[in-house]
Amino acid sequence: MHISDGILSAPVLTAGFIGTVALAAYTLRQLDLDDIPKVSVITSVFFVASLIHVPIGPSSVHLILGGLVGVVLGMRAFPAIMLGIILQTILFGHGGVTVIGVNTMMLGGGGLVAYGVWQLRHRFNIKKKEMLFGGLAGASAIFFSGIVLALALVTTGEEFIATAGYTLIAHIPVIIIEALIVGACAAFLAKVKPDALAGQLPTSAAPAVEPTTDSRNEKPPR
Amino acid sequence: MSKNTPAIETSQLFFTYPDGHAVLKSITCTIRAGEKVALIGPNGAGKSTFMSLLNGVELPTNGQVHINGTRVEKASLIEIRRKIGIVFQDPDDQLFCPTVYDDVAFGPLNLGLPRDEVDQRVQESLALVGLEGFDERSSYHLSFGERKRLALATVLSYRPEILVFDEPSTNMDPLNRRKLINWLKSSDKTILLCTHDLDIALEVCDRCILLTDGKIVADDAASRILHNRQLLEENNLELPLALMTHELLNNILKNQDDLDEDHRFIIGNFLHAHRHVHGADGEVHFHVHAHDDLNPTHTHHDHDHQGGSSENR
Amino acid sequence: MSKNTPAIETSQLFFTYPDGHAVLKSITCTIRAGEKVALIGPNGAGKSTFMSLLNGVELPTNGQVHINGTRVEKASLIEIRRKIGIVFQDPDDQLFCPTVYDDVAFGPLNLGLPRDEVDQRVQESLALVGLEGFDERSSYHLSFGERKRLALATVLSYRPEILVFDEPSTNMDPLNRRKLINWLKSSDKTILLCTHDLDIALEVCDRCILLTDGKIVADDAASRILHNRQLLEENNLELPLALMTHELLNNILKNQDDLDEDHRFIIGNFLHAHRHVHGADGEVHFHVHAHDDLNPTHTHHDHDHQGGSSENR
Amino acid sequence: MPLDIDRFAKRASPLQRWDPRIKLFTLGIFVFSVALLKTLPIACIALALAISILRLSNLPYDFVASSVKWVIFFLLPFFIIMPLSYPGEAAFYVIGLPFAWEGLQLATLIFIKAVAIILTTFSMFGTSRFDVSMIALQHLKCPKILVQMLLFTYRYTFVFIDEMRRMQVAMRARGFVMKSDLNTMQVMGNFVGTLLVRSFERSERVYKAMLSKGYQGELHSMVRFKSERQDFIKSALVLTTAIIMLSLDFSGLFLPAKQGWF
Ligand SMILES: Nc1ncnc2c1ncn2[C@@H]1O[C@H](COP(=O)(O)OP(=O)(O)OP(=O)(O)O)[C@@H](O)[C@H]1O
Ligand SMILES: Nc1ncnc2c1ncn2[C@@H]1O[C@H](COP(=O)(O)OP(=O)(O)OP(=O)(O)O)[C@@H](O)[C@H]1O
Ligand SMILES: [Mg+2]
Ligand SMILES: [Mg+2]
Repeated sequence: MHISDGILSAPVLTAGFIGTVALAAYTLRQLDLDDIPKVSVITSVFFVASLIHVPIGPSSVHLILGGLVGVVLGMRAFPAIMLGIILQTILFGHGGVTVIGVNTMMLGGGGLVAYGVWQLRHRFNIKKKEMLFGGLAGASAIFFSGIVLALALVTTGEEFIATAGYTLIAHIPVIIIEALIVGACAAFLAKVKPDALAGQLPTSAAPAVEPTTDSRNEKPPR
Repeated sequence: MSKNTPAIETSQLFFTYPDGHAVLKSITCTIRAGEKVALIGPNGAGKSTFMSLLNGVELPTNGQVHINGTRVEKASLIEIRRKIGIVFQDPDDQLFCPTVYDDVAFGPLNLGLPRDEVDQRVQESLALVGLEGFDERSSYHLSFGERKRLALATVLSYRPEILVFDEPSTNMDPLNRRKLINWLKSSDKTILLCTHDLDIALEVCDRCILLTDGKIVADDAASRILHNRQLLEENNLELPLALMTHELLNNILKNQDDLDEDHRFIIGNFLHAHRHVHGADGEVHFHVHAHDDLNPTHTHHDHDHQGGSSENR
Repeated sequence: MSKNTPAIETSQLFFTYPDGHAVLKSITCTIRAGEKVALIGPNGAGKSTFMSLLNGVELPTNGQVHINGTRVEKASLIEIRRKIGIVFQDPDDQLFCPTVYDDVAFGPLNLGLPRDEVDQRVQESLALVGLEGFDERSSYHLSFGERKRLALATVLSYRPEILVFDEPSTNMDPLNRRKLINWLKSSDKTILLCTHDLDIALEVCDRCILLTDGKIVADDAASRILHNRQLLEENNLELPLALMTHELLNNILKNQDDLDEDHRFIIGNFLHAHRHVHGADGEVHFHVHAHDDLNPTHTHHDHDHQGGSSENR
Repeated sequence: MPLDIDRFAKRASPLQRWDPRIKLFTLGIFVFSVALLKTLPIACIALALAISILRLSNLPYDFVASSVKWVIFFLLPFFIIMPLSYPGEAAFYVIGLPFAWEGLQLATLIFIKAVAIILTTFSMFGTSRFDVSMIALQHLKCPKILVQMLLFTYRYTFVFIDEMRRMQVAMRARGFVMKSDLNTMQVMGNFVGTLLVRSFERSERVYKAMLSKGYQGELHSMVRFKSERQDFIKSALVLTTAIIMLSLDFSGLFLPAKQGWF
C-alpha cells in the first residue's frame, strides 16, 4: 500500500513530511544504541515482506506487516517503518521521494496504532491472548493506514473521492490476511522468544519459559 | 606484557542462557601472556559460550573474568575489546559490510588509525588468508570457506594482543589450513584456540584444556592430553589423525603373523621413537615423548629434524 | 535401480551467478547408482554451486543435469527432490521449524507417511547423529556442531536414494565424525560427498573428482588421487593427514643417519607395504596399492586385517 | 526487481564521477520540482530530461526497465479509475459510467511524473555505491543514527532474502509443496515466525561481533569526498532547468490538468 508520486497536492505532501519529522524526532529519542540492530532487522523484515505476494482470487497483494512491526518494536516502529519506506523508495520506486512523508504517516502511524491495541492485552486474562491481540493489532494497523490513505486522497481533491472509496474496499482482504499473519506470528513469538515482543511485562514472560530442573522447585513469581 | 601476567583469568565462572540452559559450571582457569592454549571438547560442551564471556559479549551469571588484569564488566568493555579479538564460529555473524575491503577495514577504522595504515593492514590481512584481490567483492557472495577466511582477516587486521579463535580451520581448504597453522605457530600473541581439529591443536598449542558438559575435565600439556586415548574417548573425542595412523601401524605390526621377531622389534622401536609426529609442509618435526622409556635422556626435550619432503617439491 | 543407470549425470554444465561470476565451466560427469564419490577442490572451486544444480536449487546457465534419467527442470523438480537429498554446508540454511522434532519430521511428513512411521524415522535419525532427547529444543538454540548434526538428521529421515553432503563433518566432534564415517561406509545409497576433510574421502569413497576453478581436473579412483601429492598440492590441497604421517615417517627414516642399512630396509619395506592406512574405531583396514611394486600379486585387491585396538578399550 | 541498485555503480559516466553529495542534493531538488508540476507539456519535458540524465548515467536499459515495469503496473489502474470517477462533465458513458477526459489527462500527468521521478531515482542511487550514497546523506546533515540504520537495514535485507530463499529451497528439497490447506498455512506461519526469530538472533550476534571489533556507535569509512568545479557546473545546469521548468509551469502558458490545489 503506497501512494505514488505525482498524485497528492503540495500541502498534503508537506503535512506528511512535517508529521513524519515530528513523530520520528520523538520516537527516535527512545532509541538506544543497542536497539539499532534489532530495529534494523525488523525494518528489513518489513521491507522484505513487501516482496511477498499473497494470492487472493485472480490477483495478489503484497504483505505490509506494519502491525507486526508495532507489536515487536513498540514506539520504535515508527522510525523503523520510515526507514523501510525510504529504502523501498530508493530501491524500487514504490511510492516516491516526495510521498515518503505521507506514506510514513500512513504505515508508521498504523504501526503505532497496532502497538496501542497490542498493549491492551494486559487488561485481559484469557488464553491465547497474544494471538487475539496480535490479530487485532495487525488488522487495526491496516485499517488505520487505509483511513489515512483515503483522507490524503480526499483532501487533495474531490475528484479522488471515488478512488479513495475503491482503495478502502480493496483493503478488506488485506486486513484479513494481515490479522491472520500478525496473530500467528505474535503467538509464535510469545511461545519461542517472548522477550522479542514489545511491551512484555517481565512476569508475563516468565511462565512462557520452559521450567528447567533448577527452577522447577522455585515458586513461580506471583 | 611479561610472561607472568595472566592474559585471561576466570574464576568460578557460571553461565546460564535466558531459556534456562545452564551451560558453564564453575570454570576456573588462567592463561598466561604468550601461551598458546587449545580448548577442546565435544559438541555442546560450552566452548563457544565460554569464548563469548571473554570479551563481555555475554556477561557471566556468576563469577568473574579478567583480561590482562582488568575485570570484564559493563564499564570496562571498550578497553577490554581493544585487547582481545575473537573470531566466532559462524562467519555470517561477523561479516556485515558491503564489500570485503570494508569488512576488514572495520576494526582498524574503529581504532581511529590513519587511512594508509588501515589500508596497509587490510592488504596484509587479506594476503594472510589468501584473499588478495577480493577487495571489491561482496562478502555475502563468497563461498563458505572464503567467508570463513574473511572472518579471520577481519580480526587479524585489528591486531589485538590476545586472539581467540572458534573453530578457525573448518571449511578451509588444506592449503589455507596449513597457512593458518604456520601463522599460528609463528605468532607470539596469546592464543586461545577452540577446535575439533585435534591435529591443529597438536601442532600449534603447548597446552590443552578439555571441557565437557560445562566443566574443565583436564588441563595439561597438549602432548599429554592429546596422546591420552582413554581420556579423549571418554569425552567424545578421538586421537588426532596423525597419531592414529601411528597407532594403527603399531597394531598392524602387532598382528602381522608372517613377520619375523627381529624385524618386528626393529620396526617397533622405530615407531616408538617417533610416536609424536607433526606434519608441516615440506618440513618434519617430531617430538620424543616426555615419558619416553626408550630414550630417557630426551625427557622434556624436542627435536627438530629437517627432512625436506622428497620428490614433488 | 541397476548398477548401470547413472544416478547423476551432467553434461557440459555451465553456471554463472547473476553478478556475472562464471563459476562452473563445462562440467561433464556421471555417477552411477551405488557409487560413493568424493568431490574435492579448493575454496571457491564451485563445489557447493555444483551441488545446488543437482536438485534445481539453481538452474544451469547452460547444459543439463539428469537424476536417475530425469532431466532437472522446472517441471520435474518435485519428482527430482524426492530422489535426491542434499545436506547443505551451512546448517542455518536448512533449519526452519520451531523445534528439533519438527525439523526432522518435516521431510517424512511431506512424503505423506503415517505418523508412527514418521515418529520412528525421527527417533532413528536423531539417534544416528547423537541428538537423542533434543526433540523439544529450539533449533536455533543449539551449538554450531549440534545444528550441523541436526541438519544431517533432517535429510536422513527423508531417506532419498541419492545423498549429497556438503562438508558434513565440519564442526562435529571427533566421535560424531567417526559415527558419520561408519554410517557412510555402511550405507548402500549413492553418495556424493563434498569435503576438505580428505581423510573422510579416503576412508569412505571409491572415487574422487577434483574440481578447480569450475573445471574437473581429475576424476579417478580415490586412492589414486588422494595419494598423488603433486596433483593435490597443485590444486591447493594436501595429502590426507593419515597419509602425511606415513610420508613423514618415511622421511624421518630416510634422514636418520644413525640407523643401520638393514634396519632401514626392513622398516622401509614395512612402511611401503602399508602406505594406505585407514583409521577406524577399534578396527584396522589397510589397502595395498593397486600399483604396488612390492606385492604385485595383490593388484586391485583390498585386504582387511582385524587388529583390535589394544589397551584402552 | 533489482535490490542491489548500485550493481552498476562502477561504470564510467558523468554521473558516476559526480561528487555524491552534490549529486544527491541536486537531483533531489529536481525530483521535488517534478513532483510539483501540474501541466502535461512540462511534465513531458521533465520526463525527457529524466531520460537524458539516465542515458548519461550509462546504466543498462533492462536493469532500469525491470523496476519501471512495477511502477507502470501500480499506476495502470489509474487510467481506468480516474476517467470513470472524475467529478465533472462526462464526454461519453462506458457501461453506464461517465467518462471524463479531464480524468484521463490527470491520470496521464500522474503517470508521466511518476516515471520521470523513478528514472531520476535510478540516476541518483544507481550511480554510486549504496553505502557511499548513505555517507553522502550524512554529509548533507541527515541524522547519523538514521544513516546507520539505513545501512544496517540494507545489509540485512540481503541476508534475509538469501536466507528466506534458501529456507524455502530447503523446504522444497524435503518435498514441501504449497497448497491451499490448513497445513500449508501452519507451515508458513512457522516459517515466518522462525525467520523472524532467527533474524533477531542473527542481528544480535552480528551486533556483538561489531562490538567485538571496537564499534562504539559510529561508522567510520574509508570514503572521502572531493568536489571540483565540474561537479558544481553539472549541479547548476540541472538546477537552472528545474527552475525554468517550474516557472513555465506556473506561468499559466499551458493548461494545467485539474488537480485540486488548495
Ligand atoms: N542461545 C542459546 N540458548 C540456549 N541454549 C544454548 C544457546 N546456544 C547454545 N546453547 C546450548 O548451550 C550448550 C553449549 O553451547 P556452545 O555453543 O557453547 O557449545 P560448543 O562447545 O561451542 O559446541 P560446538 O562444538 O558444537 O561448537 C549446548 O548444549 C547448546 O545447546
Ligand atoms: N551468490 C553468489 N554470487 C556470486 N558469486 C558467488 C555466489 N556464491 C558463490 N560465489 C562465488 O562462486 C565461486 C564458487 O563458490 P562455491 O560456493 O561453489 O565454492 P565451493 O567450492 O563450495 O567453496 P568452499 O570450499 O569454500 O565451500 C566462488 O568464487 C564464490 O566467490
Ligand atoms: Mg561452538
Ligand atoms: Mg562450498
